[in-house]
Amino acid sequence: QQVLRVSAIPDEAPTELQRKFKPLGAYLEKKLGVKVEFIPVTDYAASVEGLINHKLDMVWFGGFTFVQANVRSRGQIVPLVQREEDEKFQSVFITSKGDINKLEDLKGKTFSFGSESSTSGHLMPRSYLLAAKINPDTDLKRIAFSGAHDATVAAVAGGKVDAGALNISVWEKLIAQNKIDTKQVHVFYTTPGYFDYNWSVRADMPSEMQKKITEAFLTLNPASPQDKEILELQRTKRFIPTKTENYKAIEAAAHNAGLLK
Amino acid sequence: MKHTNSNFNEYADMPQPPAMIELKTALALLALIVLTVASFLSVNIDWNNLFSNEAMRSSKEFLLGFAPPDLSSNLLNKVSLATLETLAMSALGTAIAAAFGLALAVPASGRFGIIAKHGTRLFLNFFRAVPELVWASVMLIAAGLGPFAGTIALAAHTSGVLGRLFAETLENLPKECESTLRINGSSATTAFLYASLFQALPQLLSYTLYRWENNIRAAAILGVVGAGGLGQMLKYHLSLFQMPTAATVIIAMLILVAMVDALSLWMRRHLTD
Amino acid sequence: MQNNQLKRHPPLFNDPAWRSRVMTGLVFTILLWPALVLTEFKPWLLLDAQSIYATSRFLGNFFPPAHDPEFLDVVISSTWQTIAMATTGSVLAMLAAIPMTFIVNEQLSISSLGRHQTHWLARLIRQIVRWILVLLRSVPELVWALLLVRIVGLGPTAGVLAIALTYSGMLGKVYAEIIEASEPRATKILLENGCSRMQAFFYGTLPNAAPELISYTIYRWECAIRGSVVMGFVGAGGLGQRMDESMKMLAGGEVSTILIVFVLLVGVADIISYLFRRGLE
Amino acid sequence: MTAPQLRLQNLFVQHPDAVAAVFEGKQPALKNNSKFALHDINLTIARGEQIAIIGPSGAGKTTLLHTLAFAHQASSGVITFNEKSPWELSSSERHDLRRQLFLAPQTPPLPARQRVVTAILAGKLPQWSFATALRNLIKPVAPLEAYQALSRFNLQDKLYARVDKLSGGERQRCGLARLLLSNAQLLLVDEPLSALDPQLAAQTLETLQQEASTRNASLICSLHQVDHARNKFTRIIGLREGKIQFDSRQVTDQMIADLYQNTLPEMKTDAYPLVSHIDKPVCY
Amino acid sequence: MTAPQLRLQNLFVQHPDAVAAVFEGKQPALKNNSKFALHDINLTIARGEQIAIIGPSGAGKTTLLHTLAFAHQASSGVITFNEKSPWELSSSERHDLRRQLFLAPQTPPLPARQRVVTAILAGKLPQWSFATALRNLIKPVAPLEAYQALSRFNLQDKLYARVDKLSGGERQRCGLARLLLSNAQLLLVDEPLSALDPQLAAQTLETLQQEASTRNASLICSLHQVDHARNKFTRIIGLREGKIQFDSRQVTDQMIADLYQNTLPEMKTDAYPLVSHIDKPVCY
Ligand SMILES: Nc1ncnc2c1ncn2[C@@H]1O[C@H](COP(=O)(O)OP(=O)(O)OP(=O)(O)O)[C@@H](O)[C@H]1O
Ligand SMILES: Nc1ncnc2c1ncn2[C@@H]1O[C@H](COP(=O)(O)OP(=O)(O)OP(=O)(O)O)[C@@H](O)[C@H]1O
Ligand SMILES: [Mg+2]
Ligand SMILES: [Mg+2]
Repeated sequence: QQVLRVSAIPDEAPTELQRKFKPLGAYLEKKLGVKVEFIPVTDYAASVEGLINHKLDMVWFGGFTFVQANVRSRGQIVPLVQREEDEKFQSVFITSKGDINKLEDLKGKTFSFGSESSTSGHLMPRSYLLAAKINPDTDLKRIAFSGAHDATVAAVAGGKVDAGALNISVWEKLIAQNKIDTKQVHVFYTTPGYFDYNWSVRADMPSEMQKKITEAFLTLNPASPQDKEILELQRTKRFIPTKTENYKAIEAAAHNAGLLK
Repeated sequence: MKHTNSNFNEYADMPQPPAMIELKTALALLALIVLTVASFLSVNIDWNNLFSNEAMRSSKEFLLGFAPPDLSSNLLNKVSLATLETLAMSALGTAIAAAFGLALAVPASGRFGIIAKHGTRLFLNFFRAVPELVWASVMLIAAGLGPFAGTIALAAHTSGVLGRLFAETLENLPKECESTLRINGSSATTAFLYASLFQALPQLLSYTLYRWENNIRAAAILGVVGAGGLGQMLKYHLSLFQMPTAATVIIAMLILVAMVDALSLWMRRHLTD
Repeated sequence: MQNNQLKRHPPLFNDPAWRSRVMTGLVFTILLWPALVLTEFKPWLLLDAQSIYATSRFLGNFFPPAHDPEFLDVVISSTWQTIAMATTGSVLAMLAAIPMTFIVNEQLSISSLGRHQTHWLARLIRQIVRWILVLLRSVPELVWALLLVRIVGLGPTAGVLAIALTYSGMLGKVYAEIIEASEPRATKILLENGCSRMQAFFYGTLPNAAPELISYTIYRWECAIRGSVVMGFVGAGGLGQRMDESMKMLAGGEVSTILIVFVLLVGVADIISYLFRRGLE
Repeated sequence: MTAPQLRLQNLFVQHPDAVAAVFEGKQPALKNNSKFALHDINLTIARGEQIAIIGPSGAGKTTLLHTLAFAHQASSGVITFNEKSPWELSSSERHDLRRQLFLAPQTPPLPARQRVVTAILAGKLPQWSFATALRNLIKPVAPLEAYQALSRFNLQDKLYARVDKLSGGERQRCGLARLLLSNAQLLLVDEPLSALDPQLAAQTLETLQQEASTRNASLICSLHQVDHARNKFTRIIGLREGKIQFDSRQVTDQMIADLYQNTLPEMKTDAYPLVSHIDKPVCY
Repeated sequence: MTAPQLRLQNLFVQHPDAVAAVFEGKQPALKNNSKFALHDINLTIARGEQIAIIGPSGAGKTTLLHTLAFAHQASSGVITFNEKSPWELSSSERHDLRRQLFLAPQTPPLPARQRVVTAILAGKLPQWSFATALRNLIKPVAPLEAYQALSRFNLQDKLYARVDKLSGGERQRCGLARLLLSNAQLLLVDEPLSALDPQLAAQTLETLQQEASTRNASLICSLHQVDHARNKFTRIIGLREGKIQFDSRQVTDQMIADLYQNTLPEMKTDAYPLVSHIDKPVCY
């Protein structure tokens, strides 16, 4: 039997990712008629390499990881679908310090990004910092990479760093789950929107299969209770088709920030 | 066998051989073999894939991606600063650990009685069992981001490691030299200094130096959680697929380890001779 | 009186070694100074009220250890994964390290017997193997893991091989050093009476060095268990990966459960080490 | 000088692992079926006495000297040193007592790589404070004394040599030179002459005896050189299979012959075929 | 048997670190200012000869035996063994040559924890394949031979004892028993009798000589027991300060006296004040 090997960038804890994927995997298995296997990774780069080198067939990429994969494979990666929200995704800057109220106040402070390869946790925050004339490499006292969005929150809340930046959807999830004391940690800047996450496959995947996968995602209906559970776990209302051109802006931002050479 | 048997009769007073291996040791050995076999079965290494043409091609491609290393002066400056930071972190961490380790190894080798021995061992085991990364996370909270937290984390874990390695070295030493001094009335500490420490010194030194090399790599991992140095650079550039830059960082690491290696050889030859 | 003695025996108070000894001490102190500066070594920071508060709050999280059955289930299966991978990796590393140890080692060299320098070819081969060992162990496990992911794909194989490669470099070097630091005379006399390298090793060196070799090998195995963090990068799972996750979440209770498992495994390693060394007695 | 310096009563000594070595009685022809290395030893030694211990190899000479140095606890019996019973004292008091004696073992165990000067000055450790002991490791604090001690054994030019670069006899003398630096009142010397040439052996023994009488210390010396024992020592103890055969100031040739007689009872020179001629066992 | 088994011509031997030990000539009273441990040695030894080497401590006896065993390369001069020059051969050919000789060192270096039977059977290693050597570690393959070898030194009941539990003399005999199991044609024995009592010493020497003549091997034995050397050996080599003083079949008392004379030239018993009486150096 054919196997579809699926993975996701580890922007959240891998156990969390696995939990989120379980019903989706079962759904895809039923729809596509192949076995679906989730292979967890803790390193962003490993998921990129895995897809390029035929060790994975479909990956949940961030905007930046998609661009990296596409560049590294010389355009051999195809984005199929993305969530509604991913068209206008945002990052938040948070702090626990009273004296930080705008980006300029970050000068001379310690700051934590998420993972180096994260769009919403590193690339876009960096690019908006640069836009505010703050060079993270020279103007901040020290920068660190927490590795994941929820880790950034924990680091800021734990006082390890003065401020941090993360993905808005994780932030909202944590708020909803009451895991954050908003008196202690607060948002002081929210970025404008940009394209982010998508589900990508390699271009050499039979177009029939690509079509079937896209179809499966697009037919997820929030009205049906079963589909609703899947969509809720993915933190969205519905999936929409996407294309490579959507990510040109990200690519440009990455070049601009010196993260892509 | 015939000859042997008849000869055995002739030499009836030849002692009977004792059991070559004790039952307990044999059982431990058996358990070890079972564990090894079970592990290999459970991991099930994919040898075919490892030596396939496809594997050769893709690893070649990956390695070629590193060439040529990025030698821009801007990067070299950054790398040399990070190298110094890693070197300082690992050297200081190791030096502190060696001092603590030695101080703890003496009681842990049973020189101050059985209670002191097991007490210190428990303490050492705890320090050793907690990985550097966890120490670093605690220290990052206590001391804030930066190499200081990394240094303390390295020192804490390495003290546990060296303490135990030192203790076992001291236990495994031939006892005569030290016991002669003790019989003649030297105090435990001076006898230790004049005999056992002397005999153990090359071994202690090489464990320390060797642990230092290890700590260079450990310092690299700590960089990932925010303790700075080469590790943070390596992770950063590898994540961004800036292979030529990563190559420069790796080369810096290689040079660092090779230097420590040469230094270790030199020190063992000259300090202990 | 003393002056007279001094005149009669001029070299007496000129201990030929003490100058170099003092110099070595000085050089060390001088070298440590910049290290203190570079690492921003300020231990008093640890005692500052705010950091003590932050630390104790963080450590307070550790109690009680997480013990819901679901998590314990995960921990148990991760523990076995970790043990299996560590054992496999260490055994492979040992198999690769042993032959290299014999090449690198100088105590077992036949060509240097009775001579004050070694044959150039022997030196060359030895140096080459030494460099291979340096290369193997100085490339971080992370890089090996990433390289191997490309070759064998995500999964335990990449992690195990990464450990095997790095650790073979370490074991090869440390084995060689342990053998060189052990009492050489028993081995020398066997070689001088015409035994082969291997025979001399088993009859002269091994009885002296065995306890140390066993201690170190088992210690390495234990390091492999802690080092399973690397496995996480290639999706092989295991305790290290769990620890990494819990750490990132600052889930103190989970961390302390995993730490307890680590401490137990370390204790087991110590007992095994002790049993084997006592078996030699 | 009325109370004896050292007194042993009904002493039985056993090596910790000797029981195992006897294979729990399976061994039929064991010379000495008992597990005791020393049997029922009774001895009284006055301060300043010079005593030679002689006896065949394996008789228990080394064990006796170690017992006298409280380096080995007896299984039963009493040992008194300067009217104190070391094994009834606390271990630190016993250790203080050890400062008053000096044991020079059979093959001097000197750590390889150590230099002669350090090895010899280690004889002064019991007299030194910890700070001095440390300082001496950095720079010898009393090289002159070490030099003089070495001179008395004609080894002065090896002052800064490494002990593992010495010849067998030089090494042995190095171990003895340590004795001269101690200030012990009881000198226990195990086969001091074994690696020395006849001339040097005589001179070395002379030096030891002179040193002992100068500081009014007792000298107990195990020896294989029966001539030296008979010519230089007034009191000789003959040990055989762990028992005192004689303890006398008048040793006759017959006593010596009895002491060593029949050491190789089974050795008839052609009772065993030569190893190279016998049938090899088939198993290899 | 016409060609000599062993021939040394104009041999000079130096210890690698001996130069440093001489204080670079600053030492005024150095006995022997040269850095050579052996000077201009010329020797011819026929197969089957039995030779004793005597001389004061530090004369170079051990060095000479090691040189004869190619365990030490000479600085200059020629050594020929069975008409081959070992140092002109490749190292593996030289190593093959080593199987034909056996060197028993002064203090037998036996690894602690090893059993006597294993230590002795190690004498057969050059004859064994690697597999046999390994098998022997698990279970002794020729315990009988070991037992017989031990019996000849009356040590048979220690067959399975651990070597670090032996007395000094037992240990020495254990080292010699290994020799009986080798099949070497040149036996080099360094002070075999040093830790043995007189009776055992005579018997041990007897055994060694008998073994050598049975297998028609040469026996070269360094000794401090001048009587044994003169009574049991036809050829005696006197070594002093690295030079051959005599190499003779007729050794007179005068030659012996000259050989050992004045070993302690500076030792006039009161030339140096006793250590405890002199002014202490100010530094402590
Ligand atoms: N550590 C030990 N464990 C067990 N038995 C021992 C130990 N040391 C010595 N023996 C045994 O005790 C007996 C006496 O040994 P000891 O060393 O006192 O003899 P010795 O008279 O000094 O002989 P030598 O002249 O050979 O030195 C011997 O049979 C010896 O094998
Ligand atoms: N490894 C070494 N390095 C430097 N010098 C050495 C070494 N071994 C021996 N010597 C020196 O060489 C000289 C000859 O030593 P050797 O061991 O041959 O003497 P020996 O005749 O065997 O004496 P002994 O009777 O004391 O055993 C001595 O002065 C000794 O100090
Ligand atoms: Mg003895
Ligand atoms: Mg010698």
